[in-house]
Amino acid sequence: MENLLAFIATRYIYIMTIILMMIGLYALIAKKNLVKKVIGLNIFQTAIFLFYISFSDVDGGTAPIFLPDGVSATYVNPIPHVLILTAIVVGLAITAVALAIVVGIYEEYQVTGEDGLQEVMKRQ
Amino acid sequence: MIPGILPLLAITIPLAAAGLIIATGRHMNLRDSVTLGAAASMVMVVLAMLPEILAGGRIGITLVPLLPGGDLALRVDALGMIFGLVASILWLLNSLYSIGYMRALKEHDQTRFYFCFAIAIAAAIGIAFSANLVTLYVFYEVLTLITYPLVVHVGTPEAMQAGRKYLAYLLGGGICLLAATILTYTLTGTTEFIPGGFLAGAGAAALSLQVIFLLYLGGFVKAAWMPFHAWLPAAMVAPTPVSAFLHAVAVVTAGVFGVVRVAGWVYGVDLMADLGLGVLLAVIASFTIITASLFALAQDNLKRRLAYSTVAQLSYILLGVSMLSTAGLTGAVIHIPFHAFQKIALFFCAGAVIVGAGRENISDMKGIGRKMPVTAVMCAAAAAGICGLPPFCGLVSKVYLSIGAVQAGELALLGVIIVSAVLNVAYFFPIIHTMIIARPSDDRALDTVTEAPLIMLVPIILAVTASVAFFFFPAVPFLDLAEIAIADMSGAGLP
Amino acid sequence: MNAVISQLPPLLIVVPILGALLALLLGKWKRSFAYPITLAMIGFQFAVSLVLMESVMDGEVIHYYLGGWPPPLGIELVIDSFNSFVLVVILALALLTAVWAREGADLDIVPEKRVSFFVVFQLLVTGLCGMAVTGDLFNLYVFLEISSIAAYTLVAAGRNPRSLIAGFNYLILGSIAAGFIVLGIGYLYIATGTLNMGELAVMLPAHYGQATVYAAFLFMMIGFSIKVAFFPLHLWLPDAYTEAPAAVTILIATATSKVTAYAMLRVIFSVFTLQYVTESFPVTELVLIIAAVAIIAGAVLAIAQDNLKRMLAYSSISQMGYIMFALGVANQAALAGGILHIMAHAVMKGCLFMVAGMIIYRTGFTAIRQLSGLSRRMPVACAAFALAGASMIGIPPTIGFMSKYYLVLGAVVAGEYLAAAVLLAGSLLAAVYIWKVIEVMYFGDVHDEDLGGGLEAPVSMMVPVIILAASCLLLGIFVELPLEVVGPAAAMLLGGD
Amino acid sequence: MIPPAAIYLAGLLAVPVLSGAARKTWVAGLGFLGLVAALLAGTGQPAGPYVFGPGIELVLFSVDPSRSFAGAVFAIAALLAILYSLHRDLPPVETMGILASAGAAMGIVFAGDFITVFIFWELLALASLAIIWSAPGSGGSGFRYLLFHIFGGACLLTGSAIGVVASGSTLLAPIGPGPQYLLITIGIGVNAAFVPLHTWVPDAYPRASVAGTVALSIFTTKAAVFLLVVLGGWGQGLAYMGALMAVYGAVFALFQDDIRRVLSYSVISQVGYMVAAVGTGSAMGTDAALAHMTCDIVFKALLFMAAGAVILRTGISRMSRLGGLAKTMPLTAITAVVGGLALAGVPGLSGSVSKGMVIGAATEVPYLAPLLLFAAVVTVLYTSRFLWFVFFRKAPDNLGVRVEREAPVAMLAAMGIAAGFCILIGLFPDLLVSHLPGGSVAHPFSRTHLVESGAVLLAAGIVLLIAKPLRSPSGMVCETDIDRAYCAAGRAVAWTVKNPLSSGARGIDRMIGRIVSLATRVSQNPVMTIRIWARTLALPFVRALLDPGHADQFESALDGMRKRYPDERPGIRGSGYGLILICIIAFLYYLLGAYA
Repeated sequence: MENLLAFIATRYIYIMTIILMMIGLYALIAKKNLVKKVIGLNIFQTAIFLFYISFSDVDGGTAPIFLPDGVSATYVNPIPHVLILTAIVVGLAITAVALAIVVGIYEEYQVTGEDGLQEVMKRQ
Repeated sequence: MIPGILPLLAITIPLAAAGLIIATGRHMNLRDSVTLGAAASMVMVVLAMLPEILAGGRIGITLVPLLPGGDLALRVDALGMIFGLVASILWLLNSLYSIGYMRALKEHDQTRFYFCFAIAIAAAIGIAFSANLVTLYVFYEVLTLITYPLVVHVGTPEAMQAGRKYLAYLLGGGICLLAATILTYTLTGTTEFIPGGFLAGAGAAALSLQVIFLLYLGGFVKAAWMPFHAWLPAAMVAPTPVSAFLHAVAVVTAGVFGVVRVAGWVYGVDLMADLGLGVLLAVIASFTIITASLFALAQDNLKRRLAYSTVAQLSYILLGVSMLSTAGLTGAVIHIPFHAFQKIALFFCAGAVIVGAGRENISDMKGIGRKMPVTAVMCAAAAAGICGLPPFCGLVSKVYLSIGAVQAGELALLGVIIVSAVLNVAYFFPIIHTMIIARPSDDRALDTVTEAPLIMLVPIILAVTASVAFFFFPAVPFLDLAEIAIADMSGAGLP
Repeated sequence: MNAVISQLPPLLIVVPILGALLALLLGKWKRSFAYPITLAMIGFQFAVSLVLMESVMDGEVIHYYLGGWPPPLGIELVIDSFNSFVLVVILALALLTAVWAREGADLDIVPEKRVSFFVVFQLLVTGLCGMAVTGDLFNLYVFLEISSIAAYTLVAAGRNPRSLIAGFNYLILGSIAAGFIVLGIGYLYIATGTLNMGELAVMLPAHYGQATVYAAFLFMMIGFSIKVAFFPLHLWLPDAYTEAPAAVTILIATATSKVTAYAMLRVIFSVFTLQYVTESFPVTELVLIIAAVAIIAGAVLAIAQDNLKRMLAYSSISQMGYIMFALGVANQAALAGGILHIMAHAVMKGCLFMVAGMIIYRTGFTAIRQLSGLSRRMPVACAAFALAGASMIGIPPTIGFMSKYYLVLGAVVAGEYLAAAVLLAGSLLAAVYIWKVIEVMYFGDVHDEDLGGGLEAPVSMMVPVIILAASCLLLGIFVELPLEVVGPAAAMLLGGD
Repeated sequence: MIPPAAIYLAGLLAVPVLSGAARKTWVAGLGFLGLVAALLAGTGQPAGPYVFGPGIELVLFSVDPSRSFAGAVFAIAALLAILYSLHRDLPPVETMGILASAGAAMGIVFAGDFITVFIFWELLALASLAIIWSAPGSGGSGFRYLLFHIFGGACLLTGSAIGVVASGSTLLAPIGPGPQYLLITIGIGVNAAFVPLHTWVPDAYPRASVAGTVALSIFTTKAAVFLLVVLGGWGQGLAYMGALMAVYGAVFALFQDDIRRVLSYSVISQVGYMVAAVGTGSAMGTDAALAHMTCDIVFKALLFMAAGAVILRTGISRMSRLGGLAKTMPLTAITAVVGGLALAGVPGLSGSVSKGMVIGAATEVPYLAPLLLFAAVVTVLYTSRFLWFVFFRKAPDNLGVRVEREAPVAMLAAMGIAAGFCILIGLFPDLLVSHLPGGSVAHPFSRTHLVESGAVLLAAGIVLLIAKPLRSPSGMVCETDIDRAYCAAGRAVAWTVKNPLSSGARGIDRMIGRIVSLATRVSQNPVMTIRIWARTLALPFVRALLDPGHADQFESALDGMRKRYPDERPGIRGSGYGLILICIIAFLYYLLGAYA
């Protein structure tokens, strides 16, 4: 039992990220409003970013900034940060496209909700 | 000139003809003369190979490497020669006939018709001359597909239904054939046809070999063995030349040809015997012969009745193969051409009746022999030939099959032969009586009936004449070829 | 190998991106500039890919370190027989699609959007090239997203409002998939501390059996399965293919799906080696079963459709099952068949979608039953459809038959007789749904005469169709040529040499 | 020298192109040529084997005394038949049929091997069919005739196949025991009208044209008998079969009203004598068989000719309606009487000679002779009935048909010649007996024989006096025979094929079609289908449990779904609930895997 507790204690950040991810997923799939879906998408991605950042962390590590010689310190792993910078850009682009599409749908059908959409298409 | 060019030529001629037919589609006469010319020249080419083959030689050529275990390769041997001769000669007759038929009935899309016809013949020749299973399969599928437009030519819903059935059965068969081919390849590392078979060396389990043979049988569903025959009577909606093509020239012939090929060149007679496949084949064939003949009794539509008769007659060939004895195999092999010539004559007659009298049901044909004597008499002759009566070549194969059954020690098969002989007569001679002897229902009935045009009668007469000639001189060339083929597939040691 | 060729890989990506910007700018100034530049760029990429393939044909591999940074820090581009082959295939398809789109795009792209359409089109192609050439997992993810975003945009770009909804669906699921993939990449990084495929392949065996690696594998499998629309994760595909603009459908149905499939195979076999997927974490059996189900289910669903493009979309699901099938069997013959099928399916499905697009372009017909008697009006197009369809069914000697032959051969060699039977049955079902169309086209009687005859599409659309249809046949007859590349590629994936 | 068969078969090819007098002369010429060839055949050299194909050699023409004897007999009979047929223009088919059957019979006679026999056997059947079908209204009986003989032919073929393989040669030889014995016996038996394979005789002969019947009566059965003779080595079973036929035929002949049916049964009966003789197995028996075959061919042909003449002139074929023709057709009557007495075996006519030989040979087999003698008595009875009712009794004026003319010349000539033969052979047996291969002799005028025949005739007379019904034409008529059973069987087969079999096949087809269409419909939108089905199942419960308002709502929703099916519109919803599941599974897997 305490075994499990220890496990959770050590890995809680991962578990948190996963749970956050699941929340995002839930929003993505179960929410009817398209904008909420997009928000869910962003939550989902943020969870992943957090995940990367968290595992790149090193106990007592400082920011990976070049120090004058003589001073030495342990850095956190810089590569994930770099990756996540890229990923954020990607996420941004996706969100942009998604919102654009939502706007398009709204202009077309005057609705942003899924049920409304169904109604409109039934009427067509 | 390298001899290998000849089989290649035999395939390319109809292909080129197909192209020309499309090109000249606008001008009817030009187009049809292209067909005729191609057919004639193809017969020439095939005949040019005959002496070499009769001398016991083989003509081979490899076109392109295609797949592991099977290049696209052609090899002409005695068996292939028989099929090749049948296909090419009957294509000539059939082209003559169909020109008469299609024009008389003013059929639509004639260009498409002749185009598909030419390609189908190329495929048939390819099957006849294929040197390995893969090549056989390739041409087999091509034949299946390219025949479809012919089957559904009429375009009525009924025709489409029949076409779907046709495809369902034949493509399914193709799948089985492919599976069998691949299994054979994985077992032996080759698919090359070797006289006397090559599976025996594979050292595979008997059961697996039997299963593979079942797959082959499924593959050769073109042979219309029961209960997988339904596509053949259904395809009767097609124009008569097509029926003739299906039943005599290429399609079903290709099916039984494949069975003989596999039995003799893949399995080998001894292996067949060891695996008890002969018995299996015999059971299937006997069942088909009897049942199909009974079905034929029930048909009133002439072409349908002929179709069922084809189903039965094809199983004669399977029966001969199943005997695995010299005479039996001889009977099987020569029954391929003999049946083809007689059955094509019968279908031509059916078509002539449709053209001349516009009737398809036997019950409506009372006494039309009075108005179309040639057709009626030729029909009677061909029917008698299929029944194995003198002086027609059907008798020859019947004799060989009986002797073969005895050689194989399967006296039960003699019973099948007896029963089917009676049934043949039972479903053919009523037709003859109706056409020639019976009085028309009323004296006005025959006013609209006229003899079919000459261009249709000529092929009929030629086919019947051929069947008589083969009775008097069976050896030229088919029986001789058959002898070589049997020697090939058996090596020795047949009963 | 000479210096020029070794410098080519980055050009494959950099130059077109610059070209895209150029096209955008010039296009703003004068609309008609965009298309030629796009065409030129894709042509350039195609040429480069040909050179690359020629140079790696003999089994050697080109490595290129971006900015001279070696892994693990730097990003590596790798060209070997496998991805050079994939490059050639997708770029050829992209080029033909671009040619087709010159007029085909007008079908459902409003003129104002024409410039941006072609720019995004080119970015999509470039992203695919990047996916193909990169040797770095995260870089793979980035290029995947580039191409995906382009694809979402294009799908939603059509006149048809429904394309918006389809695009949105595609986006949602695609992003989820991307999320999973990048998550999996993260786990791999946790486990090994590198992102370079080559190094991963070397370092992973030490960590086999770790839950982290399992998780990584699972997440990436799921992610890629969504991306390639592997049954039952295909739900975005039918709508996307059906509602997207014709040209886009062609591109994503041929190039995108194929490159994604390539990436999947690459990750599974080059990162998690064959040994992993068969022994320490056996999934091939599962994949094989799902693939079999996919083949049948996709085909059956395709049979039931009445909308031509939708039918083809479902058929794509079935055909994707063939490629996964190769993954499931995982032996030389099957993988060769699978890779061959990547090409085969690209060629024939491209041809079919092009014809479908041409039909809409000329007649506006989308339902199969409307096509009756069309062969009299569009003989060439229908003939091409018939030929490509025959290849789809697997009629010899078309390319479709060849790939199927190898797949079945592989299955039989592996002793998976049932799976082989399913594959063959699938081709029979393919015959059914293809034949439904051919039957109507050729033997139905002509409706609404007012359309008149002679509806043959313009040359610029006809040429690619004819090329593809012809290659269906020629590639089949001279199948030796692709096999020279495919054979070694399969061997390499299996870690043979 | 030319094989006679060749002459007939080649000659008939010219028949269709000729017509009228030209055809008649041509046919008559063929008859003479055939006779000449047959007479010369004995001197000719047997033709070498003709290799038909691998493993099959045909001996088309082999010569020995019995063959040349039979050949001559058949040639003469053929000539008579042709002569008789000249009385009018027969349809070409019938003429060709007559020539063909003559040729086929000749072929069988001179054939040296089984395959050749089989070929001509089938040809004979075909030719006879042509003859029968040339007469109007003969379709059914001709068809049955053919079925019988094809069956026989097939049996003959298969039987000889067994023999051929067993012996290694196709040459004609006695049949060893085993299945081939049965098969070949059936094969020949059909043509030889073994009981119960005989029904085609009374079925077909009366239906053919008058000229055709004569030809039929000559060739088919007698050729079979000759084949029996040539093969030989049959054993006594055959003898008793012969006796059975003799008695059976004779008795049935007694109960017929149609004159040609009488003669048809008489054919069976007389062939029975020959079969019995062959069955004795002795050289004497063989000779007797050949001799009786000769005589029977002649007088049976003669009787059929007479019957034909009567039918031709009166158009009536029933004894009950005929009578007194002796006045109007004296010559016919005389010849008929000669033939009849010959058939009855009155000493001084051909019948007594050969019948005597048969009975003489029959003494070797127990109980055979008595049976044959009994048959002889019955023979006398039906013969006298026939002659009396047709020619001599006072015509039944109520329905009598008066004819004023004698039979045509051609008929009379044929009948005259035939009658001449009967008398000549009867008076000078050696004309016939000296040519017999076995070299046996006949003593027609020996006391024993005379007593024998006297006893037979006396017995017959007594029976006539006792049995009154025999004296009235329609006294006891029984025209049903085993063939009723055969026809019933045939009809049963036809019915089975037409109804259960075909409809069964159609049913299977329809079922497959339904399954396919259902599958297609379902797969148009599987999810929705399932939902619809589920809701349909739930409907009754909903009605039962929920309040009406909800129930109607539910139902209307269901109808809406049904109407919209299949719903192809893209929706945002529904994209992958399965997805969540998979992710959660993956997550749990990771969690547990890490924890473990």
